[in-house]
Amino acid sequence: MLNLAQIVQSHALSFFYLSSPDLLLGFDSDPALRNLVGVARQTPDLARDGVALRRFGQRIIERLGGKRIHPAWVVPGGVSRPLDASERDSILAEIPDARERAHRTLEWFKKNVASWTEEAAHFGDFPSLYMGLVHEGGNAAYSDGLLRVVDSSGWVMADGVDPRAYDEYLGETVEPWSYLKSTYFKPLGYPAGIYRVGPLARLNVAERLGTSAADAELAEYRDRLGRYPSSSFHYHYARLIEIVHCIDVIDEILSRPDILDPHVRARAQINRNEGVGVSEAPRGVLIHHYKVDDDGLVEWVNLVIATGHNNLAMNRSVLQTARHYIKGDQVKEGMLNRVEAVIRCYDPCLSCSTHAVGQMPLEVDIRDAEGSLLRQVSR
Amino acid sequence: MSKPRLATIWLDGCSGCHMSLLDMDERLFDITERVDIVYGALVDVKEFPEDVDVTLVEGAISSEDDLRKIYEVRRNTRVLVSLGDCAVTSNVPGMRNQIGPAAILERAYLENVTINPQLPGPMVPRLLAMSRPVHAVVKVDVFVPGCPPSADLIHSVLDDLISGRVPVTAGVTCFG
Amino acid sequence: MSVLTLTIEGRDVAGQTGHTILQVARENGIAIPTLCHLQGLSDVGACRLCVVEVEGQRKLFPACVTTIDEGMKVTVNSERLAAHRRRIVELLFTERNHICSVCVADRNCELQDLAVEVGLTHFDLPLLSPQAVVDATHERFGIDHNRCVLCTRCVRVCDEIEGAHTWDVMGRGTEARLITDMGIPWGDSNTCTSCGKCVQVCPTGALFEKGRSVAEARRRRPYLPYLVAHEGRTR
Amino acid sequence: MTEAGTPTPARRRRQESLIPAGPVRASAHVCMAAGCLSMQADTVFDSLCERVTARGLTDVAVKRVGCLGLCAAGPLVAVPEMGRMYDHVAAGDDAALDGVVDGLAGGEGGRQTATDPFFSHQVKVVLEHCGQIDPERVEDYVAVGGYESLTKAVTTMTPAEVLGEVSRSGIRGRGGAGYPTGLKWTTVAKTDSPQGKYVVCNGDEGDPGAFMDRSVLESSPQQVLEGMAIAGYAVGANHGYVYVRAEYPLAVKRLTTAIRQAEHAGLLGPRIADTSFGFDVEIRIGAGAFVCGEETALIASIEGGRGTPRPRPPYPAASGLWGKPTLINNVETLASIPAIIGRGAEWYSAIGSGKSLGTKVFALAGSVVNTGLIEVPLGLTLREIVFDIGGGLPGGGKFKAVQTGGPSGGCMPESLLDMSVDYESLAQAGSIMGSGGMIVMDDGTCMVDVAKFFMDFCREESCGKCVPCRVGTTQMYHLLDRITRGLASRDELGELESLAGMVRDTSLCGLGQGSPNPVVSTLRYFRDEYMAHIDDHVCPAGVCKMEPREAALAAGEVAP
Amino acid sequence: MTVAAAAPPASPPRDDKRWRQVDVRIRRLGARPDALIEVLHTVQEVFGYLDDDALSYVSEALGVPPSRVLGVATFYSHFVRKPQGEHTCVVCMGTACYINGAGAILSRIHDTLGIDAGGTTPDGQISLLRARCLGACSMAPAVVIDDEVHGRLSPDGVQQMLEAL
Repeated sequence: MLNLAQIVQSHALSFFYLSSPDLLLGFDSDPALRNLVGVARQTPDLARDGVALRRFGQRIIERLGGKRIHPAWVVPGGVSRPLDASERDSILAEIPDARERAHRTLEWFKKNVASWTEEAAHFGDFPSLYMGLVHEGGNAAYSDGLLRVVDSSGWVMADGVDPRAYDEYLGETVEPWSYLKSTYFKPLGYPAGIYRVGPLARLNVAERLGTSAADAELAEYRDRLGRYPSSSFHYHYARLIEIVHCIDVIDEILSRPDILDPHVRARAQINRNEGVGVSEAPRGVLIHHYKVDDDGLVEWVNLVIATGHNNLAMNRSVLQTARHYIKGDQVKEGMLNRVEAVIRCYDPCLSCSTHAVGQMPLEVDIRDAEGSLLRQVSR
Repeated sequence: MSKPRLATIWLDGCSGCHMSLLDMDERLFDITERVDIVYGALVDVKEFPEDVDVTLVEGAISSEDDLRKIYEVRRNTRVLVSLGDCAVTSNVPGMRNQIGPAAILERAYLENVTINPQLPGPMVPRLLAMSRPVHAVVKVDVFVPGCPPSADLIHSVLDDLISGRVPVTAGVTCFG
Repeated sequence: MSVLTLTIEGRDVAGQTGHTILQVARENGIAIPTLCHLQGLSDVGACRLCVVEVEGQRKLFPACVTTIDEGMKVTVNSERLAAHRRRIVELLFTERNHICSVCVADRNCELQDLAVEVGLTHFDLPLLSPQAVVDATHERFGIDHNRCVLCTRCVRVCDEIEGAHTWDVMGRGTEARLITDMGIPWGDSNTCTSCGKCVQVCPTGALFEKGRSVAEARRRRPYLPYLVAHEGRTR
Repeated sequence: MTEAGTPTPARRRRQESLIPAGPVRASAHVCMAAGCLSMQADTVFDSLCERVTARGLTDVAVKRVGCLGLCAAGPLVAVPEMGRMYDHVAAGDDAALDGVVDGLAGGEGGRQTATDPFFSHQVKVVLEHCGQIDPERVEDYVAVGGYESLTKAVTTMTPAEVLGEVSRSGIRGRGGAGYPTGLKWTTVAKTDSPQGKYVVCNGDEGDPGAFMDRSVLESSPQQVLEGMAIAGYAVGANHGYVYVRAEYPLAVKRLTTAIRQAEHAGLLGPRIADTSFGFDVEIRIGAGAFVCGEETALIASIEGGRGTPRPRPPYPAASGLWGKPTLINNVETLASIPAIIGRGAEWYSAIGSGKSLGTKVFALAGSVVNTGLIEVPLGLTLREIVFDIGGGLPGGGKFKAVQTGGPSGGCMPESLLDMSVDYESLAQAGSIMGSGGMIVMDDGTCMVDVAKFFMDFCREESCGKCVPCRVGTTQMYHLLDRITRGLASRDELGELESLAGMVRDTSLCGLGQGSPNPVVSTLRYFRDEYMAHIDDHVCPAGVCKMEPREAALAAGEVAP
Repeated sequence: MTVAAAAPPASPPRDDKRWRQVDVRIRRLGARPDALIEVLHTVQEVFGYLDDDALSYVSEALGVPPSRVLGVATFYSHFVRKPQGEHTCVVCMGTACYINGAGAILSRIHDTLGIDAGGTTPDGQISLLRARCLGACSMAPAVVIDDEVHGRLSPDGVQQMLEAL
C-alpha cells in the first residue's frame, strides 16, 4: 500500500507539476510562464487536483511511516507496527475525493489528446522491448510478481523470470559522456537490446490491471492507441490510468478483514547471505541486490534503478525528436523545449539513478549533411 | 514594490528537500503568489539569473559542476539558504569522504559493468576529493537542517524571509 | 549529613554535603546538559558539557563531579557557557561520522537532542571523517564505532553493575576506541554475559540491538531500576 | 660508612673513581651525565686515569661525577680546587687530555669558572652537588653534607617545625604551576589517614626541550631521596614513589643504586638515623605519556592504569594514590628541600625576588651558544639568561623568540627580553614557568610552524578522555596546518582563536587547558606572521611550503 | 553465535625460559593488579615487544580484565606490540631538535629506509621510532641508534650511520 501511495504521489508530481505546463499551456508558450504557477493561474482546478492527488499519496506515507520523505516503517521482516483503525478510516475517507479528481483529470486528458498527435508521433515512437512485473494470471503487479519482457508486437521474450535471475537477462554498460549507466536486454545484446520500463511498459506487459474502472480505461486506451502503443508520449496517458488503478487497489487493501492484524513483523537471524528484491517503482522496475556476511553486515550491493533501464530509450527518443523538430539551422525555443519534453515523458529521476549530475545540461550541435558543425545551441 | 525573487537549486542531493518543499501542498500557491520563482526545478530557466533575493540550496558540493554553480549562486544571491542535511553537513554524499571518490567510481563503472567498463570521461564533471557542505565553500546566511526539513519548517523559513524577518532554526529543528 | 545552602541561577537552594551541583540543580528543576553522566554510574567528568561558573573562580567546574559548598554562587546559563556547550557538541559531531539521517538511533539519540538543546544548526569545523568499523559478530548486539562519542558509559556499566569489564578503551587521544577483551570481535568474547546493559545505556547509535531498526525505537534507561538503586556507587 | 676506593692501579672493577690514599691536592671531575657520556666521556675518564698514574701524580684524584652544566662544550672535565673547567676534552684528543693533566700537575689552561659568565651568574642550590660528587657513591654525597638535613629534621625538629621552615622559605612548585610547596605539604599533613600517606616524586618531565630532572637524577639522586624522606617526615608518610620516564634509563639505574646504597647505609628504610621514623622508596617507570606529568594522571599510572586525569577536587593532597593523602612534588622541588632545612628558610627566601623566591633550574637549548643546564635566582631577566649566561645565538644569528613552559607555555619576543623571569611575569606575558625548558629561536624559525608543532604534540599526547582536548587539539591542529599551507581564510583564524578559548576554559586537566597557550602567545606577539600566511600566502621565515592556489581553488579547498 | 572458543590455556606454552623472569617479577610485585605497568615493562625488556599471548598471560596472572590490559598496553607509547628490528633508530622530535632540523633527518631516514616512524624495514633489520624528547636537547638534533645517543647530526651523517648498520 505504501508503494501504491508512492506511485500516486509521484505520478501526480510528474503529470501536474512537471508536464502539465507543456500539455496545458502548449509546448511553444512563453517559457517564463510555462510552469506550475502558470497552470495554477490558467486552470486552478487542474492544479488543485494535482496538489490534492499528491497530498493523498503523501498523507498515506506520512501516517504509516511517520514522515512523508524517507519514512521509517518498513523493516527487514515486515513493518514496524500494525495499522490502526483510525488510520485506516481516515485514508478510506479521502479515497472518494481522490478517485473523483483522478477521473476528472483522465477525462480532461482524453478530451485533449487529439491536440498532441504530432508530438505523440515523434516523442520516442520506435519499436522496443518492454519489461514489467506481472502476476501469474497476467495482472499487473507492483510489489511482487515475476518479470515479463515483451517486444513491440507483443511477442513474449521472457516470462515468469525470478528476480534473482535478473543478471541473466540484463547487462550494464558505460558511456563516457554520462554517469548514468545503460542497461540492455542481454539476449539481444547491446545496443539492440533496448527496452523500456515504467507505466507505458507495464500496461503493455500486463494483460489487465485488475480493477474494474482502471481496466475499462485500459480498454479505451488500447482502442485509441493499439494493444502495444510504442510512443513514449503515452507514458502520460498510462500514468493517469495507473493513478486510478492504484487508488482502487488501496481501497481494496483497506477493506480486507485482516488489514489491522498485529502480526506484521517476522524476526529471523542471518540464514542467507544474498537476496534480491524487485518492485515496480513509479518510474519502472527497481532491483535491489544485497550480499551480507554471516554477521549481517552488507558487503556488496547492486541497485538497478528504473531510470537506468530507460537510458537507451531516452537517448533514442531525444535523437528522434531532435531530428523531427530541428530543420535547417533555425531553432525555435519551442523546438528545444520539445526535445526536453520527450525526456519528461519518462519522468526520470537523475538524482536517484546517478547521484552525481543534478541538472540536465542541454547542448544541441547542429551539423550539416557532411557532419560539419553549423551552430551550437545550449539551453 | 516588486515581489522578492526566489530561486531553488539542487546540487549533490536526492531531491528529498525539494519534495518536502512541495509537501506544503496548497500553501505553495500562497508562497508563489508572494514571490517570483526565477530559477529552479519547477521553472524552465537554464542560466542562474542575477540579483536573486533568496536561493534555497539543496545538496552537498561533490563535483566541479557543484562548485561552479555554488560560486555563481553566491555571486548573484542576497540570502543563501542551506536547505537540508546534505547542504548543511554533507550528510550521505559526505560518507564517501572516508574512502575517497576513486573507490566509488571504480566500484560503479569498472567492477559492476558487463561490457566496456570505463570511467565516465571528460564531458562529465569530475568528483572533488571531498564532498563538502555548502558553507565550507561559500558564506551561508540561513541553515535549515533536517533530512528532509519538514514542509512546515520550510514554509515558516520562506514566510520569514519574504516578510523580511531573519528565520531562527537554532533549537527548533535538528539533523536527521 | 549536614545541609548546605547555596544559590544556583540566583535561586536559593539547599543540598546535602557531598552532593554534586548537578544533583542539587536537578532536584530543584534546574536543567544542566550532560552526556557522559548517567545516574547510577560513577561520574568521570569527561564530556565537559555540564561545566558551570562559580562566583569568585576563574576556572569552570563540571557540575557532575563538583560537590557543593556553603554559600556557593553557581551560574548555569550564561552566554559563555552556551557557546562552550555548542562548541563541545560540534566537536563531537565532527570527530567521527554522525550521519543522523541514516543512523539506527535517528530521533532517539542524546547527541542529536543535545544539538537542538544547544542550538547547533551546522558545523563551522570540518568533518574529520575517520575510517571506523562496525562489529556485528555478537549474536544479538552490534557496535558501530562511527557513532561512538567515547563517553565510556558502557565501560562503567559493564564494570560497576554487570561486573564483567568486557569493555575498555584502547589507544590515546582521537585514536582511542572501545574494545572488547583483548581487542577481539565482540562475538568471541568470553567475558561478555550478553546482558545488554551497555546497549541500553549508550547515548547514541554506537551500541545497537541487531534486528531492531530505526523505526522500532529501543527502550531507554529509565526502565533499568537496578541502575537507579546503585546511585553513585563506585567500586 | 664504607672505606674510600682503594688507590691500587689495578684495573678497576667498574670504572670507580681513582682516589689516592693520601691527601688530595687536586681532582679531575669528569662529567658522566648522558650528554657527555654520549661523547664517550667514559673513554676520557680512562685516559685521564692512565695518564695521571703514568705521570705518578699520587696526590691527584680522577672522579666520575654528574652534570657540569655546559653540555654544549662537552666532554667536560672540572678541577674545582683550581676553579677551572676544561671543555671539548674529546676522547681521542691527546693534546686536550695532556692539557688537563698538565693543569693538574700545576700548569695553566681551561676556563676560569669564577669569571666565565656561564658559571659566574649562577647560584647553585639544586645543582650544588652536581658535578662535584660521584652519583653512584653515597659516600661522596655524605662527605659534602648529604643527609645531615634529614638527620637534623628527624632528630631535632618536629614535623610542624619542618613544615614551618619549608613554608617560610617561600619555595613554590618547580613542576610548572608554581603552587606554594609549604601549603601543599600542610594540606597533606593536616589530612589524617590511618592507612598511611604517600610522597611521590614527579620525574615524568614530559616537556620536550627540558632535561633538568634528568640531570639532577643522574648527578645527585641521593639529594632527591633525602628531600623525599624529609617531606615524608613532615607530612607523616612512610612510603614514597619516584616516577621516572622510561626515556631516562641512566637516571633509573643511578636512582636504583642510590636507593640500595641509602638503605644499606641506614639513611632510608625502617629506622632512619636510629629514630622511629621509617621511609622507603620504590621506583615506578613511566611508559611514555606526557599527560602523566599531571598529578592525577601520574597517580592513575602508578596504580597501573591508563594515565587519564581525574577531575579535581578531590585534590591528591586529600585523596590521591589508592585514595590516600598523597604529596606530589617535582624532582627539582624535592632536591631543594635539603638545602632549605640545612641552611634555613631565611637564607633561601633571600634569593629571588617578589613572590618568586629561591632559584630555578633552566635547560637552555635551541639556537644558543651555551646549550646546557643552569641554575639562577628567580628574577633574572631573559636577556641575562639568553645572552650573558647563554652566550647569545651561534654564528651571530638574530634572536626572534624564546619559548618557555613547553606545550603549555608561550613564546616571548625580543620586546620582552628585559622581563624578569618569575612566575607572575611569565603568566602575564602569556606563558608559564613550566618545568624550565627554555628554547631560543632565531629568525629562521616560523612561529606559526612552532605553534603547529606544539599543537601536534598536544594532539598526540592527549589522553583522549575529555572532549575539548581530544577533539579540540585535533581541530586546532588542522586549522594551523591549513594556515601553514596557505589555504586558511581569516574566518578560519577566528575559528582557531574561539576554539583556543573554549579548550582552555573547559578541558579537564592542564594538558588541555595549556594546549592553546603556544597558539595564543604566538598570535599575540607574531600576528603579522599569521597574516602573511593567510593574506599573502607567504611564510616570512621560509619554513612553510605554500600549496598552489589554483589547485586548491579547483578542489574547493579554498573560497575564491 | 559461534561455539564459545575454549578459554585460552591458564598459561600459554612456556617452554621459553624467559617467561621465568616474568614470573619472578610478578611474584616480587605480589601479583597485584596495580603492578600491571611494571610487569609489562619486564615483558617488553625480555621479549622485545608485547604480543597478545603475553598480554593474555599477564591478564590472567594479575587478575586484570583483558580489555584493561590492552587499554594500558596501547596507552603508553613506550610499549610496542610488533617485534622490533635488530637495530632501533629513535629520532628525537623534541622542540630543540625540531627547530634544529629533526624533521629533515626523519624524512632523510624515511627516504633511506623506506619506512615511516613506527615501522620496521622489510628485512627486519632496523626499526624507526619517534620520541617526544630524550632529554639530550643540548645536542639537538639527537638520534639514538641501539641505545647510543648521537648528537648534532646532519641528514647525511644519519644516512651514513644507518648504511653502516
